[in-house]
Amino acid sequence: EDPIRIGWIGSLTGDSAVFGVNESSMIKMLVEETNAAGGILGRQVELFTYDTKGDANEAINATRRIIAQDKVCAILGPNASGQCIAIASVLEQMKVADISTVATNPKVTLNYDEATGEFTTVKPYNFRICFTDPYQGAIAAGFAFDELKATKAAIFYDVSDDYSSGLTQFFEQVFADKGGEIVAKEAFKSEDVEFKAQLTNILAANPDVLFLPCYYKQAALIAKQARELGITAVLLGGDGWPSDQLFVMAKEALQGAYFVNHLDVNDPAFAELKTKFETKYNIPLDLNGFMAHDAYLTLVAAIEKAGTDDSQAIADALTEITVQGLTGTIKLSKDDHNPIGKEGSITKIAGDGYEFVMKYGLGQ
Amino acid sequence: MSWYYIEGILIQCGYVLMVVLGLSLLTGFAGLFSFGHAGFMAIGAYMAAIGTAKWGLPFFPALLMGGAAAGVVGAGLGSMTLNLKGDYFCIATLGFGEAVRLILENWEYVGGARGVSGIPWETNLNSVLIACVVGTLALMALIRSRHGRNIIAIREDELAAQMSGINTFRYKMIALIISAVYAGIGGGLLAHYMTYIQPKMFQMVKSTEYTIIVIFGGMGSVTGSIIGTLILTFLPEMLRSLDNWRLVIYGLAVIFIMVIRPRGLMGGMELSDIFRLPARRRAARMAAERIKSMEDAGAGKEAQR
Amino acid sequence: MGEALLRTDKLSVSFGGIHALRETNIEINPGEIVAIIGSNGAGKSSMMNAISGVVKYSGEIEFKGRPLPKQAHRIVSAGISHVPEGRLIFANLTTMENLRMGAYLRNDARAVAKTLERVLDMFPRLKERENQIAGTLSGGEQQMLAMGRGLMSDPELLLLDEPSLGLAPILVDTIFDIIKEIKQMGKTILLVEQNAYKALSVADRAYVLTQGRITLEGPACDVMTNPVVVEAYLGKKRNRLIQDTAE
Amino acid sequence: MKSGGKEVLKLEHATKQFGGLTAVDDVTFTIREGEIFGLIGPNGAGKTTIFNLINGVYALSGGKILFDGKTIAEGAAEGRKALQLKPFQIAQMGITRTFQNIRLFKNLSVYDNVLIACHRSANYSLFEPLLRLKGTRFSKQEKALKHKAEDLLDLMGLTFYRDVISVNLPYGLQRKLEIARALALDPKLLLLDEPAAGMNPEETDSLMQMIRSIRDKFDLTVLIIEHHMDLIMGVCDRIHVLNFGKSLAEGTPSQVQSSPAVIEAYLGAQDGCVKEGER
Amino acid sequence: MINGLSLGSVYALMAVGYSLVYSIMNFSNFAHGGVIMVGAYIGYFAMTAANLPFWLAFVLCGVGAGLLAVLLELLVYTPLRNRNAPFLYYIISAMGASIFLENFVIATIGPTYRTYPQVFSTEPFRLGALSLSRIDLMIIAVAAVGLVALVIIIDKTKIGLGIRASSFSIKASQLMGVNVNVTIFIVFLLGGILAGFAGMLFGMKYTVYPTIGAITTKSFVAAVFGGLGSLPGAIIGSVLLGVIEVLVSGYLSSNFRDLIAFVILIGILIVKPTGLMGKTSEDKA
Ligand SMILES: Nc1ncnc2c1ncn2[C@@H]1O[C@H](COP(=O)(O)OP(=O)(O)OP(=O)(O)O)[C@@H](O)[C@H]1O
Ligand SMILES: Nc1ncnc2c1ncn2[C@@H]1O[C@H](COP(=O)(O)OP(=O)(O)OP(=O)(O)O)[C@@H](O)[C@H]1O
Ligand SMILES: [Mg+2]
Ligand SMILES: [Mg+2]
Repeated sequence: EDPIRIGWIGSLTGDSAVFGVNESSMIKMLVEETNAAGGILGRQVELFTYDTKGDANEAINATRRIIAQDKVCAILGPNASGQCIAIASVLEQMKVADISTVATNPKVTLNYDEATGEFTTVKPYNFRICFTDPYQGAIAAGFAFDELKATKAAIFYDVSDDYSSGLTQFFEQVFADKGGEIVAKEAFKSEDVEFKAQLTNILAANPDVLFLPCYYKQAALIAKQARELGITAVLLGGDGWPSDQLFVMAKEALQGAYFVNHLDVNDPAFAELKTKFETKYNIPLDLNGFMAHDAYLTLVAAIEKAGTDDSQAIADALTEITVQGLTGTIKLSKDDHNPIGKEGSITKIAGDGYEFVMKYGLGQ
Repeated sequence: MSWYYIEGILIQCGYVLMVVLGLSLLTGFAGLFSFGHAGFMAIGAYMAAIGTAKWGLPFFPALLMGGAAAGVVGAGLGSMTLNLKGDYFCIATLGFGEAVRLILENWEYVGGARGVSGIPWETNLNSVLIACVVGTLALMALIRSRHGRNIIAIREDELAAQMSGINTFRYKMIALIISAVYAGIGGGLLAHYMTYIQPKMFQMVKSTEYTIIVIFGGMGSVTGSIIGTLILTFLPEMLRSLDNWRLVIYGLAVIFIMVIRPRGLMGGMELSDIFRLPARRRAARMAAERIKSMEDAGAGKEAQR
Repeated sequence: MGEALLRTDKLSVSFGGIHALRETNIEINPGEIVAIIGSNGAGKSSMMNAISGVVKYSGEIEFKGRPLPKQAHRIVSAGISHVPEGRLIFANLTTMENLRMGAYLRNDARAVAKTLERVLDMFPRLKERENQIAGTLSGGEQQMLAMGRGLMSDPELLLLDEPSLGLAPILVDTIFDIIKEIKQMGKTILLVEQNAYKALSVADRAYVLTQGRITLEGPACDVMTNPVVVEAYLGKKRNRLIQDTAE
Repeated sequence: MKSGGKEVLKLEHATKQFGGLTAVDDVTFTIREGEIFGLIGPNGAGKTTIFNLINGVYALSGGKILFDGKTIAEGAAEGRKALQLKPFQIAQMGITRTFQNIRLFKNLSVYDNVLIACHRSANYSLFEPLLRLKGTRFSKQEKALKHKAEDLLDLMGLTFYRDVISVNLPYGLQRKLEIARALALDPKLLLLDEPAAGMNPEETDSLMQMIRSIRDKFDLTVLIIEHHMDLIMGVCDRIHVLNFGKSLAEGTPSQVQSSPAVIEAYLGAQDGCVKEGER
Repeated sequence: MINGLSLGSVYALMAVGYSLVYSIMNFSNFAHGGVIMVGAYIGYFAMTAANLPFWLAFVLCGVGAGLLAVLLELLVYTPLRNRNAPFLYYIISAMGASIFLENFVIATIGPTYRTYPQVFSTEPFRLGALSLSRIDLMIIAVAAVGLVALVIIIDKTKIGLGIRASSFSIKASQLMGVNVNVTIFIVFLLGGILAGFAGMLFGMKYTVYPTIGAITTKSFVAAVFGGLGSLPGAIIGSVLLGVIEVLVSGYLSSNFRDLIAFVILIGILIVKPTGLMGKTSEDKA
């Protein structure tokens, strides 16, 4: 019998290759496991992975190919919102669902009317298992104000990155609504490595927390330089942070920092998967790997629920299922194709590892 | 290969070609290097996208508006920088491209780094085909006129061109503006193909990719630009199943072609020349013989002795 | 005659399909001035370029009885210096640096200083323009610089390609005086000149190059009076002049 | 010689300094319509610099240059700002030149070199070429340009080489091509910088004929720099001699030739050929 | 200000290599970023996998990167030179080479960020009121020593004269007895060694990853800004660029830093069109 064909696309080259490699390796490992365990619906799984170079047009090409030529029944990835939004029209045309791992822009799953500035309908074939920028920004701001009792926050963000800008916007909003004050807002660009000038301004503003909505490379470099300058504010980050590299690069400087995570680091499954992955591929397992893991679980569940590899049936099944993933219980909403009620895990960096602090959802 | 997939690549070729044609005029014919064409593309893309998505304009006027906006900005850039020479002009354009991106990233009206979404999906094979045919014919027409020849003269020897009464600044400006318009239209096509744009799509690497195509295809050849676009767009797709090795091979291929054909694929020739070639070669050979026999009268006489 | 300093055997040069030089055999004896004349494109410069190793050639070149190395830099160290057509001075360097480039392969600082002094004596204008960027020198000044630079390597054989090009009449005479002076210093010279008359009048022997082939050779005075040469290279006016003086 | 014509070019106290060096020092001369005017002087006397001043390649440091009665360059002086037309403007007014170190459009064919330079003979706009129909202004003018270029090639004897890439031409023909290109602009004044360099006496002779014939045919005025005395003395109506940037003498060939100052600075002991010939 | 100096020194170390190659080959060697990146990796693996002491790794880095640069020259540029290709084609080949290097590293070593072991104590070095981290001091010192050494080589030695001569005309320098291949070899070696040092110091100060090359765009800008082909120009341009960037993001706006820095650069170029130290001479016709 024919195998069930599934696809993954994402960056294997270019600036964000580090994230894509994590995802694709994880999915490869999982597919191997599935096949060893007898496959899905009794059929083997065949995986196709394509590089997008982090480029939206490449993502479209890869999607066209993976659907039209390789005939996959669903797609996982890509690992950035820009690419996810761009492939929406192809998905719609070919009626194939995509479950994105870490694309946090609300526009990934919802149509947006630029003229009125309002979200309109849900995109029928775009799904995601991560939370969105507004949600995460709000969690970070709420945690900072309510739990850390911070009243003065500084933001240092990557102006050239959509993820970073998104978090910034909503953090700023929520923090101010709660009655806090943004005392400094500074920007850098993705390729920067030197941040002291902006940090000097932040130092002068003397914030309680310094919010760093960026990826771990910059977070580590910024933390180091901030501490060198004598900034004592609590550092706060988003889900771009989780990576072992963070420790290697700036363990000392990051002691006592918090970040919003998708998963509870105390979960034993977490440690098990991590060891397995790292021994197999000899690369550190980042958050992307975990998200890919859960996206894969979700897809498998949907195929099983649909009982077929028909792409439309799978797309329909995606909102019907509830999956217990590493990053929490995943139930995709029919209205916006986002995971429902997913809570952030606030994680603290202490000593040599992560320390689970609390679950923090927007209800609080 | 499935047609649906190929169609996608062809559409990509289409909008890339618009930008490359423009760049070909500037780099291949006027001899000016630009690392900032992604900036013009961005301007065209955003203008057109705002036109359709925000202001509800039809696709075609929005596209032209994008081209026009890029042209206007090109004129502004040119008036400041066209007096700079070679690499200095080149970094001015490089800075320009990055500056455009930075402005877009900071501009909330167009979504900052998060970009503009909800752009209608208007770009298809037909629309890019029309754009490319019109673009190519117009460019060829321009080049085969006194204006085009003046532009070529600048590339060959700017001082000698001035001495021939060519207002080199004006013609460099014309080349830059037209080039920017092409890039702007290419950007508009891109926006309506992606249905989503963000500043990240217009990084400097894009500009260098297009420059690579122009030179790979051969300076001063429109045909070369077309063939270069096709090859260099299709190549990475052909290699797609190699995952992260494909760009390694892409890099090698670029070097390889440059080394074995150091004037690019079509350097200075058009496809039509290839058909004319035998006749031309003959004429050139005859001329070479004549040059030789331009010979001192002595030759014949000595033979007689 | 004794052992030739330089001898070519079937020396040919071609560019793509064009044969610039076809199986030419020439001989240069120590201490003499040999002129090569021929019209535009006859292959004169190609011959010089072959000898100095900047174009590829087929055939043999023997220098001091041994095969001449093929790399340009080894040819220079063997004792051949080429003052090329079109001067090819280093426009980005100063006059003095250009001259120092001429002595690139020489390590004896004192001897170099001596040569430099002599060159500056020959061309006082160069001394005045010592620190000017060579690209901005006038045409004639550049020509002097090229000659001076060629002499800086203290060569045994000096190849001069159209040394009088673009020089004022007074300087043309000077240049030819200098050429004679160089000969007096015991150097050997291979000279290419459009100004065939002048060239022949300082040369000991001459070759006529026609379409890449040697069509005539012999002592300079014989070549000069050869009617074919007179007609082709010396111009009608000169022709008359020579006949007048001959009568 | 058409003497007494109206003044075409006039240098008034023209001066050019490079840093500390005064390359052209207070030079004044006038060229009249139809003249062939020679500019000679030792190497480095400032001849090419004067060409570059006339052309607007260099800005004048002092003095004034008039063409057809109009000031084209004027150095700054008290109470007056420097005036300097751009090289292309000067070329469009009717002064064209050839270069001491040939500057052709190297990689283009002989025909294209000339065709480019013909551009002033057409005035269709940027958009007209888009409609390539018969009978439009564009196609008519373009046809005229082609004829003009072909005629010029014909005149200079270059028709046979029209498709040859210009760098591949022999030196002598490159010179001719430069002249053809300069003529394509229908100049009133043609500047020739050492046109006979690298030519043998035979070729120099025919160049001389050619200069005369194009002067007559195109109603030109010619300013010529040359070190070949045969050519200068044979073709010029008047000659101006420079030395170290300063004017040394001016007059007819025979006047100049017999001027002791010129002999001493420039010509040297003349007619070396006779002396040599006697050897 | 002092931050600007340290950022500027990083740019400078990279820019000097650009400028050096430019000065002889007259083209912007866009593969330079790739060589810097490989240098950074060599240093990293020397210190981690091979456990070599810092100085040894440093030397190895220079040598390795130098050899890589020479290899590029032999495999990519020499064939082009033999075919008399115009300079544009060198640029494109260089871009091809940089794409190749970057992706080769991603494909083999992987895209992961890597961090050098700590060698210098984080204790800043104090000189009066001035406090400077040791790594910054090291960078500034290497940049300064490298530059002075290069300027001496280029301006004062015979090889340097040969290099400058070859940069103008390969044919003419051959006629002077210069072995042009050796000269070019030396230039690439020197440029590569500096690139290796730059890569390693960069990696130690920040981190190592395959797309380090992207930051070398800045050093290219700095090199042009300083006057291409002029080594002191490259240094001054780099330091100035670093200082401008730091001052702009410190006092004006970090959001528009690059834009403002760019406007300043263009302003300076308009006033001085050949860069700060570039030669201005009137074009002679
Ligand atoms: N690099 C080259 N490529 C192609 N052809 C060449 C090249 N150099 C010379 N030729 C051709 O070789 C022939 C001989 O040229 P060469 O320069 O040796 O002549 P010449 O006798 O020195 O002439 P001139 O008096 O003009 O200097 C000519 O037909 C010329 O066109
Ligand atoms: N751009 C410049 N910068 C500095 N000095 C220059 C420049 N151009 C010319 N000169 C100097 O000005 C003087 C005059 O040069 P010019 O080229 O006018 O001489 P010329 O009369 O044409 O000589 P030739 O007959 O040798 O060509 C020379 O000494 C030259 O070195
Ligand atoms: Mg010659
Ligand atoms: Mg001159």
